[in-house]
Amino acid sequence: MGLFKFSRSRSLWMMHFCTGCGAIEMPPTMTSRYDMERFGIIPMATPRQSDLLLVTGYLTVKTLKRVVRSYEQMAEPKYVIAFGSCTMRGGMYWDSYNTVKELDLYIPVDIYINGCMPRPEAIIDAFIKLRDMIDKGEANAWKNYRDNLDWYKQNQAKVFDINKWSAKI
Amino acid sequence: MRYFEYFVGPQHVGVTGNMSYHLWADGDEIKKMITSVGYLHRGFEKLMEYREWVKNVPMVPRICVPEPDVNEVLYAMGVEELSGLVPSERAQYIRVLVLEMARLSAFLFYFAGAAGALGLYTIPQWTIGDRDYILDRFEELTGGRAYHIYTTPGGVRRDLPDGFKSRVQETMNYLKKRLIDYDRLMFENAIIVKRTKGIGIIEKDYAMNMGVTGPNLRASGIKADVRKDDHYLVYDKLDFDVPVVGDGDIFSRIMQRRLEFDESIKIIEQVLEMMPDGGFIEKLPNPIEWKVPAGDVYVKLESSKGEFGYYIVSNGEEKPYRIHVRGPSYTHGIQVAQEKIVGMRIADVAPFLFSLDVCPPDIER
Amino acid sequence: MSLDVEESIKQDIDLRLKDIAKCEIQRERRLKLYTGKDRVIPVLGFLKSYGFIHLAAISCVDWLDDGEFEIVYNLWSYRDKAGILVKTRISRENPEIDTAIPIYEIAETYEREIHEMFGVNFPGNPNLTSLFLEDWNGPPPMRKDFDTRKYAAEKYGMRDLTEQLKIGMDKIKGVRDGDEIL
Amino acid sequence: MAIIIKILEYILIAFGVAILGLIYGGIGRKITARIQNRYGPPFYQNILDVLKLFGKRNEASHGVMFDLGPVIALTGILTSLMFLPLGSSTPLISFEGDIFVLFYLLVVSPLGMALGAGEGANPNATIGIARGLTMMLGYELVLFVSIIPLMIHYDTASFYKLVQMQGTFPNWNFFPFFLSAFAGLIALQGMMGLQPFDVVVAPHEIASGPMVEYSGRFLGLLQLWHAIAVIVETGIIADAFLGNGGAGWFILKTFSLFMIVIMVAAIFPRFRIGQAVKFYWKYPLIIGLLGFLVLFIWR
Repeated sequence: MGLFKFSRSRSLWMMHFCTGCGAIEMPPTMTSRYDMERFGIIPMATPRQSDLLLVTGYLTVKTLKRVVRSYEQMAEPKYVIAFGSCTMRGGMYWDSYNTVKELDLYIPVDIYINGCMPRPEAIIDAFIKLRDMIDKGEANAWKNYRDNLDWYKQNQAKVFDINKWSAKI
Repeated sequence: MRYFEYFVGPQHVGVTGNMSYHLWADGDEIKKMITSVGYLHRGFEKLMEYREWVKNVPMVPRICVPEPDVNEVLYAMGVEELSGLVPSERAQYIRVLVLEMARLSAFLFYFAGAAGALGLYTIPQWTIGDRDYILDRFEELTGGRAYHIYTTPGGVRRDLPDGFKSRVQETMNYLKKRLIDYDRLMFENAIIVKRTKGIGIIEKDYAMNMGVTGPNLRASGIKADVRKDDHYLVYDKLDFDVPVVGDGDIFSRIMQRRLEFDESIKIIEQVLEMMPDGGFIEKLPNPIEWKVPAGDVYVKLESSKGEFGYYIVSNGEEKPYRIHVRGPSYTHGIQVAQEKIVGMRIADVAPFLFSLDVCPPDIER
Repeated sequence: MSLDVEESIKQDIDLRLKDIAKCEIQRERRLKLYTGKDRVIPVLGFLKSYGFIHLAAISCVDWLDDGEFEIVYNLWSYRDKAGILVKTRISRENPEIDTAIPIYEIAETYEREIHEMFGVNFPGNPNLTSLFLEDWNGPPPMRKDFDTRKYAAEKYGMRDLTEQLKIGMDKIKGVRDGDEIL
Repeated sequence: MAIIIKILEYILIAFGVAILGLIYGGIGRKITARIQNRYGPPFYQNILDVLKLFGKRNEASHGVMFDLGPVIALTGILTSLMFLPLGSSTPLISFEGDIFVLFYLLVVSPLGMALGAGEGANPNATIGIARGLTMMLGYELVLFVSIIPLMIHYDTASFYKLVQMQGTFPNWNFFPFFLSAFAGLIALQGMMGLQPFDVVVAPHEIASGPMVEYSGRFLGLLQLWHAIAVIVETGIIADAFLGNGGAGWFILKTFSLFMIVIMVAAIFPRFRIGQAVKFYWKYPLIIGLLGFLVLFIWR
């Protein structure tokens, strides 16, 4: 089992989903200057194959529906890293009519990176932290989602019609 | 006849950001497409009405993520025109420097996207890695990598650091050296030529009528550049060409950017040489009580994607009355892509969209 | 700077559209034209044939106090290198104006956006579906009487974090007073 | 008794080949990374990936065939491994005409994948399958054309005999049959599904194609299939053209071929599917057919 855990923390496939402006710092993180493939992190094209969801910035309601759906399609164990101030408390868009303010009301979040927008060093730091957390068995947000599904669904229902937009687990 | 339904995005590698396309295909041929945008709609125009004139300065760069400086400069230009401020010449030169550096970084991003869409994964690694050297210069100048919040109404926030010019020149020399490699690998690559020539043609008249602007319009064969036609800042004093490729297909759109890349380096070198001494910011009124005189103004400039415009209306209060942002992708990202993609193969969808340089945040704001 | 081109455009416009439009020069390469709601389409038709082929944008301004919407067509001529803002006002009660699609095909998307954001109706536009918003249940959001702060607070209500903040503040205070070792 | 030892031996070989294939993949990623000016993952990264996939808690299933697809794919490639002489060692099964069987078996894996992914009913997967099967029409023909001269020359259709008769270094088939070898090498590029022939997965177009719906253990099986396929595919070319030799030589030869393929892949974009098949039916096929001339000249 230890081997599985070891491999789990060293082979994180992230979902290729640029949800907001934080996505602009993802290419530098992926490519030759910062090269996150060193840590076994590579972008994957579909949610089914990926372990890691990066919510790169504010989520509009329209995107949130897709994010929730993509998140539910990922195979467990799965991890979420949220980027930027706007996922924590709305950030710059705290009074916008179309963005959600606190992301962890709708999907569980393992790590928040602050800043607008986080630098590649901060992103890599988050990856290393997530690796340590998985090694120690602390990255359990996905269990949280499973256990408190009703609470999450209730929050999602406040923002959009879950019967229409979200898959049932 | 029932067609094969197929979605591209928002969670897909083949979209240029957070947007989606709903495709109907007959075999391998696209019959119909509907663009769906709005995944990034934050209501900027509404939010700006709620904030004081100065507080909007950090707000605007978020509108176009790959090239944020155009928004700052445009907003500053608009407010200056309304309130009658004229920035010093040095500030104007610095703005041109910042704009052209932003253009270079946006073009490097574009090359990465276009090459990635065609399956050449070495070019993204190189260009985005090299783009970081430009970002380093930005960081030195402004303190930020992605969002700089450097240009404010009245000038720029601070002067150039010591030795900055020579370091920019070094970066330019490095990029010129790298361009040889890019040319060999990408722009002269036989398979890229084969894949992109004659595909996704946007005709001259059609492009003009549909409001396509910038490099896409020039790639279709019309010599129109806001820098020349509606010259702003100090572009009329600089010597540069406006290349026109003219075939209107994917390849010519990629080549158009490649040629403009050279021109931008030329502009930067001139700016470094010609930059006069002087102040970099004008004296501004108390920012909290600053009331910009009533009136309306449309300012525009040439971004790497086309004509970026701000229509600013003031009613003489502390806050803007209305700001309308005209993003360059608005035209070619929705209607043009929708109409021109019909008849294309599924494999060409991503190269076509990447070649148009559709940037969703400036469509949706 | 000379305004020869602008003057000549103004003269031509004044000559042709004497009764239905008022033209003025704003500055170098910028003109403005005011016209009535019903005259917009002929005016745009004339301007396009005159050379203003590029429709850069259609903006809408909500003049709440006047009870009117101002629709601004933003045109540019590649030949004369000049831009013109065509402005017209429509009432806020029954906002409706003919579509500009027959003249400028690209107007479709702009009108779609204005329809969604301001609730202005464009008879003749076949595609007035929602563009940016999805399942939107509030009033058109860009109208001046729509309060985004109130709406956001109601819909996305943020959690009250005063307790946590207090704990954090106490910690900081403790550090400052020297109770805790840094 | 002998048969049990043989089976045990085969299981060991299959396991070793899988690990070797995963390490090749890891080194391949590292080489690509170096071409792209970066550091790259550790060479054992692919092993970690597979382990992680097998450690996943749940995975989506779309029916029995969907689950069986990866199993069929893996079985197909494991069976073809039985027919492949690893260097000079005797393969598990060898008889006159086993080359044809081997080539048939190579088709089983993509077909299994097609059956499985087809039940997923994801449009991306469907397009990917269609592309994969079309692509096979291209490279299989070229591969066959490049091998047939050897069969005529040695007058045998047994892969093992063909390799044995060829001898060591200066007597490699590569030297007389260099045209065929070249055609075979181009076919290898397509068989491995790498640029410019990676139309099947093409992330920008169809989001990794047939694999789009697979997750967890099924994806792990597919990764294993891929790893073994790397050895089998490079092994066919190495055996046919690069002489026989011990296991060490076999590894060296297959690895060199793999390196060439990886390096070519790093500097080429992707063909459109039509262009790829047309390309195969043009230049490599002509080169392969020219390879027949050697028979008349040399004999």
